[in-house]
Amino acid sequence: MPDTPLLQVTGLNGGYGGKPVLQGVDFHVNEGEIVAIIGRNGVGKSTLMKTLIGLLPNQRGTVHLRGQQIDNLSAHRRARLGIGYVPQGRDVFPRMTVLENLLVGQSISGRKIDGMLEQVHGHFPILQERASQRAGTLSGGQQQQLAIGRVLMGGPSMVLLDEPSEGIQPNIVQGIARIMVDLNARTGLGVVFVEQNLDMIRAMAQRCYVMDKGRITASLTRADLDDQDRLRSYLSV
Amino acid sequence: MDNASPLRRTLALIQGPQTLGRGRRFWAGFAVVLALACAYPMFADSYDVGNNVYFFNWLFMALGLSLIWGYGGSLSFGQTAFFGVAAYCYGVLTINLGDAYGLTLFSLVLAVACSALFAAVLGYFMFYGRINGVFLGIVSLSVTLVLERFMAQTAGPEWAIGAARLNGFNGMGGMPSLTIPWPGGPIVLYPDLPLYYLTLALLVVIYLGLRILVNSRFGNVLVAIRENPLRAEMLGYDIRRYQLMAFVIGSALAGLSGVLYTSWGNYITPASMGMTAAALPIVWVAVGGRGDLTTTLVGTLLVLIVFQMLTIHGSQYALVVMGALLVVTVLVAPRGIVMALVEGAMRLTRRKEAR
Amino acid sequence: MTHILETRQLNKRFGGLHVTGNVDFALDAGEMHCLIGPNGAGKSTFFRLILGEHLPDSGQILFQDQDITRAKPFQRIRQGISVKFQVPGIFKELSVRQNLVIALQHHVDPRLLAEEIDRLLEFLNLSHAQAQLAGNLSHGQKQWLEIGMAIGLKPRLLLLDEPTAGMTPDETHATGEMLKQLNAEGMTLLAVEHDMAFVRQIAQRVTVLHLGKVFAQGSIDQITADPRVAKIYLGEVDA
Amino acid sequence: QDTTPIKLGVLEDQSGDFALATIGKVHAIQLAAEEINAAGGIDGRPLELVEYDTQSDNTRFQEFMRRVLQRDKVDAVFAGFSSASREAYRPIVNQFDGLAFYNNQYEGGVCDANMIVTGAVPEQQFSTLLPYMIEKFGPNVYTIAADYNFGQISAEWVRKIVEENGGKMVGEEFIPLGVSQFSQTIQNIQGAKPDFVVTLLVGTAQASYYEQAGAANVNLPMASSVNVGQGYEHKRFKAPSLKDMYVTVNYIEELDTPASKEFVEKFHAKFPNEPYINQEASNSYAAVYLYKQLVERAKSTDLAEIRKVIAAGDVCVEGPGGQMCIDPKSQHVSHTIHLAHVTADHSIEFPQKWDGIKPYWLGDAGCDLTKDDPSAQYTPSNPPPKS
Amino acid sequence: MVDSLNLVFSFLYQFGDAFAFLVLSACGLAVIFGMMGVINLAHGEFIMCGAYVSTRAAHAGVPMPLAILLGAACAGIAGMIVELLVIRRLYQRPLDTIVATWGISMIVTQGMLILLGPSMQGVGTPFGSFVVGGYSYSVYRIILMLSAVATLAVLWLMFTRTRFGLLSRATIQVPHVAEALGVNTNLVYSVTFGLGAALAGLAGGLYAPTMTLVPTMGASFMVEAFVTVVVGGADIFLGTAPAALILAVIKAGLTSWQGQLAGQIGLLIAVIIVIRILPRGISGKILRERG
Ligand SMILES: Nc1ncnc2c1ncn2[C@@H]1O[C@H](COP(=O)(O)OP(=O)(O)OP(=O)(O)O)[C@@H](O)[C@H]1O
Ligand SMILES: Nc1ncnc2c1ncn2[C@@H]1O[C@H](COP(=O)(O)OP(=O)(O)OP(=O)(O)O)[C@@H](O)[C@H]1O
Ligand SMILES: [Mg+2]
Ligand SMILES: [Mg+2]
Repeated sequence: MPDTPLLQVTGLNGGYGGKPVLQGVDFHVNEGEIVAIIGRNGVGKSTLMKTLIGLLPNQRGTVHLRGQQIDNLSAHRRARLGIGYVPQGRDVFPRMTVLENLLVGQSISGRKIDGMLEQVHGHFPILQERASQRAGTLSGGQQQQLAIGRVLMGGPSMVLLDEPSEGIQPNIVQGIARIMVDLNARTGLGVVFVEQNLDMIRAMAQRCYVMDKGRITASLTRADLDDQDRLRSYLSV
Repeated sequence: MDNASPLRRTLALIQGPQTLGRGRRFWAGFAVVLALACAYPMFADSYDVGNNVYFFNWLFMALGLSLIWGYGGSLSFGQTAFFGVAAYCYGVLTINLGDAYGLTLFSLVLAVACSALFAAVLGYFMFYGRINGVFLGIVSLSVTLVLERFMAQTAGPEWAIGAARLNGFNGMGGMPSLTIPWPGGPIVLYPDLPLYYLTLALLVVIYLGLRILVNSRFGNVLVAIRENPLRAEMLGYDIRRYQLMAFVIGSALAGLSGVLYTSWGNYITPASMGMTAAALPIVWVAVGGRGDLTTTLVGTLLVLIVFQMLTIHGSQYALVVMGALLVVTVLVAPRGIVMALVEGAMRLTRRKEAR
Repeated sequence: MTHILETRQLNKRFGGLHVTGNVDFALDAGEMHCLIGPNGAGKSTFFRLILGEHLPDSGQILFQDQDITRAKPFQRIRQGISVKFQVPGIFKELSVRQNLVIALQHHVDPRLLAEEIDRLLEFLNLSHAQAQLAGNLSHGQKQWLEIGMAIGLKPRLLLLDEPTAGMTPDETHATGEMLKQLNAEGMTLLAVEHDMAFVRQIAQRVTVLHLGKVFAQGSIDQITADPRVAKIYLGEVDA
Repeated sequence: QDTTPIKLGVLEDQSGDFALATIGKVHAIQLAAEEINAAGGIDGRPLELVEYDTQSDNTRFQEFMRRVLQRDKVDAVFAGFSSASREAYRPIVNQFDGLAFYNNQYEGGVCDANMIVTGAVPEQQFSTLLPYMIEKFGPNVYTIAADYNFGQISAEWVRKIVEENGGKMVGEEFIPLGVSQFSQTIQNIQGAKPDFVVTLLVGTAQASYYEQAGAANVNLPMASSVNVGQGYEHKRFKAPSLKDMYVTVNYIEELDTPASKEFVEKFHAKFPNEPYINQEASNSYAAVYLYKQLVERAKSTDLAEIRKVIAAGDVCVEGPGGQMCIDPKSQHVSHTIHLAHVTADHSIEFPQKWDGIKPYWLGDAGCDLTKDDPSAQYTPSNPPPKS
Repeated sequence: MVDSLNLVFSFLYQFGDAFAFLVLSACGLAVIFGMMGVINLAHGEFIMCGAYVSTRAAHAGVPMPLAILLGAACAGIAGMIVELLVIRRLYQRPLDTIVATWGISMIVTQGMLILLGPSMQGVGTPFGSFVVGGYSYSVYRIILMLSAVATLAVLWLMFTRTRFGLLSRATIQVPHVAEALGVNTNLVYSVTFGLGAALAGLAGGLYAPTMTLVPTMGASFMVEAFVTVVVGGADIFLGTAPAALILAVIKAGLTSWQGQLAGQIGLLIAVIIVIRILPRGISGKILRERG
């Protein structure tokens, strides 16, 4: 169904209280696509993610998921529609165990999905090994793995990842990229991710948007992505 | 800037990032308010003057709590313990020493020092024992409740220090008011003009002094500890020492309130350290806006005045209205009532200017 | 004094987990050293031990030949260690400028403080945001601010836990250059990083930590060429 | 003729812990004032009440005592329930040389020319109650008392009078204010095997003792100077938890005399929601009439003139519970003391009464306000200095 | 021999009595504080609400156990309303909840006095008494002890074995992430606060037959409740029960040895000492050891 994209964002404005950050963001993600968003520090990437999931109100513009307008829904309702969100800076539930953190992730679908826990453990063995450690005491990279695993637990149909590679060791970064690509291929999982790590972008993204000063300023194709210098130029000052 | 003397530099700290109110307009306003306060007794009867002194008495404790809680981030639920300790010390000292030769003033200093010492001991126990957050609040509350319960049962004649009977729950009375020795006969500071000016002067001095303190390096570290104690320590600050110092200063101010209150009414009871009494300073400071000295000062005064007016005119309904006011204030004025009022006023003037 | 920092048989456990095991580690004065290793290898814990946030179960830590194993954190900072944490530790409710004031007031002459901070803000690219509350910065900006506070202390030894996380490649590169400059001015650097490009850019020596133990040590080329390191850590890229 | 109103300040707790026992006092004062005004006032001057709710808070007493004396310039003040609140305002009354009526049963001992106390004191209540109890139930006495001045001093009186009457203390326990759980106390009492228990409990929390002792089936006779008469526990707790409670009161609502019945009728007609008319309400009511007489005879509201009248020694009124006369030495009041017995179904019978019981102790001990004014509070173990 | 058995029984009874009082007064507060970080100074008023409602119901002929549950339910509903109107807006500012709940407590206490008068007639303690070794004891006190244990057990099951417990803990720790993971955080807050209030109401209902019913009655629970919660620490299950155990031993011991004042002061001093030794309360200690 190429005519109803998975996610359609038009003219989105948003920010914090009186301070506008997003100034009319337009982009879309097609069904079964992995799309990256890149941009320098402070241009509003995280703000965009938070507005998409509904943690920040949008002041103008619309967000449609498979043709359904969702920008008027609360965050948990959007999540129930199958959107998973991994925040920047991990935000695991620090005083709950690793296993409990994963179980909370099931709420996205509101039910337990058989075999999902085993799958997640398969992706991230450390989460099984440390199942009863309190999440707040995990190392930074372990927390990041937990945050990704947690969102997968709910079997989302699309995920928003905010800098998923941050703090993760190189081979696991590759692993995460593989997992996402694999899920995308098997289940049609849609992925929107913000990233600075060029290796990861190249390993995962099918398309890429460049963001600057609260707007989408360029849209790159897969071919553009393979052009290292071109990509770099979008991220430099 | 370079050749500014240390004194000038210290004075410049009277305004800074840690306090609201900067620039000419603020200080002009301050001068006007101060002038009004000085002129006030000319237009008011002696009841109002004395009643205002009574309000002023509490402000020191509120300012102290603002320092400890608002700036330092440690919620002490037991400021009344220091209030009580200083108050009883003052009572015991003056009943035994009498009011001649300025001994009441000496007793004031000694009583405040006692509360500071007590705060230093308790504070050392708490801060160096790494007690923080609500636990700090509850330990300090427990201490004040222990003092209350203990003092409440000292009714018997065996509970006397020198000539001073502690006198249990009924409270200790009969201590002299503050008295200034004067060539033409000592001035007894009854709740009237001289006491009004003395308290006002103390208030101004302490308010300005605290402003300097919180904008100084000490104050910077204090707010840093409030925001992120670990980070503050990792910048090389001995955070426990700073917390302790703020606690001692704030508690000494609570002690000052205690002495002034006792001298004002010639009376102190254990109830002044009870649960209700202990919660009140927190309410004043939170409602006024704990993060700033000026809002604390004005807010506390406002709450005291409004609550008294409500009690006078509201009979049985006073408490209901007070409760409702507290709830509404917290809901509509997250940064304290004074901040809300100031912002509201600014918005109004701006709108007028726009027209 | 050749070693500015030295740990001897440093041990730390959490419950049953041996997080650092008999770590012998020495850092030469004036070098730029990177600490790498898998997630959970114990890198951040090692930092916390050096800083005194955790006390070791056994072993010794020497800084400039002085035993600081039991010293309080603030005392270690005063002796010339400084840190940028993995998770930004800033004063959220204070302005960006105020954050730096607190970091610098300790050792900068009050008369020069304002200038010094202006320079630092410029350097961190945060001049435009100096009046903003630090909590409202973007993630990357917070990292910058934190680095600014750490170097503002003018330490002899600077510990950096993932300084470039969340930065664009260009910014990462700029950070590397900045660190090199600081190093040239005499600061010893110990950084934890997962970004190999950055490690390659700055590190004179690299130590790999694995399961709480020193797993390998050497130049970046030696490390990347080590198949064991590739297996546990690097994967196929960059190997 | 002077028709400016005579102003009476009324500082009573209409909210907070003590409201239960004190709202009735305010109403009683209102009732008396209304009657007096309807009958033409005091020498043609109407009474005007200036009321403040002191919220069971000592500091409010200080604030408002200053207010009524300085701002409202009242001629007399009726103020206070707890002894602490009285002690809180007394320095201020002294400072402004005002006149305050304390219309409350209390631990006794206030020797202060600015105060008139219309409540009963321990010697009046215990010298009557305890001999009766010892004779009727036996000599072994256990006291539980609130752990503060009232309880401790009252317990001291109990000890003294029990020993004077050949009884024996088998136990004494003090309960901090606000305590509401009594399992251990109940066990201690059972262990000591007294013939009766003297309960000097204060505040609503402590009253829970009765329910809990009842539930544990302690089943001992009880004696008190304060419970029932103030907090009408027999009305609030389910029978038979106060069974065989004996209290000496100078008034309670059940008193079966014509004066009492008339008072109850008037009171309930005006305040139909009043749950109970306690001893303190009656004292407050009578106090207004005492004041009326004092002013009429002094022909002035001036304190010095009024005290001259008091010094004459014959100021008496007929209160709802009987005759009350002011003792010039202590400015306390003599009472008719009624022994109230709570039966198994919580009805009250009055097995005995004593007329004209005087507040003798202060005067005997050396307080003489006609001579000098120490403005102090004394106790048997801390008596006035012998001059 | 028999004598010493009697002694043991009497101490156990006193201990159980203190334990029940501590647990029941603290549970509601512990849920609200431990789970939500809200210091609820209106806790006593929810207790009073439970006591009043259950007493009214009992007067109207509702059987006692039902009346008590009704009291708990009403307090719970009142709690949810308070949460909706006030507390919900203050989660980001937990210290302001001190002021707000203090205000609510003033409104409720005085409002009750105005509406229902200064006191309410009690219903009397049911079940009579029994005798062991010359001392007679109230049967109802045993019921209270059993209720305390049952309450702890139910709560434990609820928070560890149900999804609600999981989601509420997640919500309280990082609300925005929980929300983004599909948790209806508003509902969770509301139910959690309601549960805390209902537990307070339950305590009120259970103690109503044994106490004076006045608008300020909640105050006599407050100190014990706070002390227990704080000694227990942030995790209510790991903390509250052991805290209540320790404090009950201290309180019962000191009270029987030196009287009520010693019991009261001892309790407070125990708090100071325990917190000094375990700065994060008992559960903080347990959690740290577990790693
Ligand atoms: N809570 C907040 N309140 C106010 N302003 C904020 C807040 N969080 C972020 N901002 C501001 O909004 C702008 C965009 O921030 P955002 O976090 O979206 O950036 P970003 O593109 O994700 O950057 P980074 O790569 O550093 O994570 C920044 O200028 C930042 O200062
Ligand atoms: N308080 C604690 N209790 C139990 N385990 C802990 C605690 N703190 C850390 N750990 C464990 O110790 C190990 C080392 O953690 P550390 O944070 O030092 O790793 P790291 O090398 O910095 O990893 P990363 O690259 O992911 O940041 C991890 O397995 C972590 O789960
Ligand atoms: Mg971001
Ligand atoms: Mg780490």
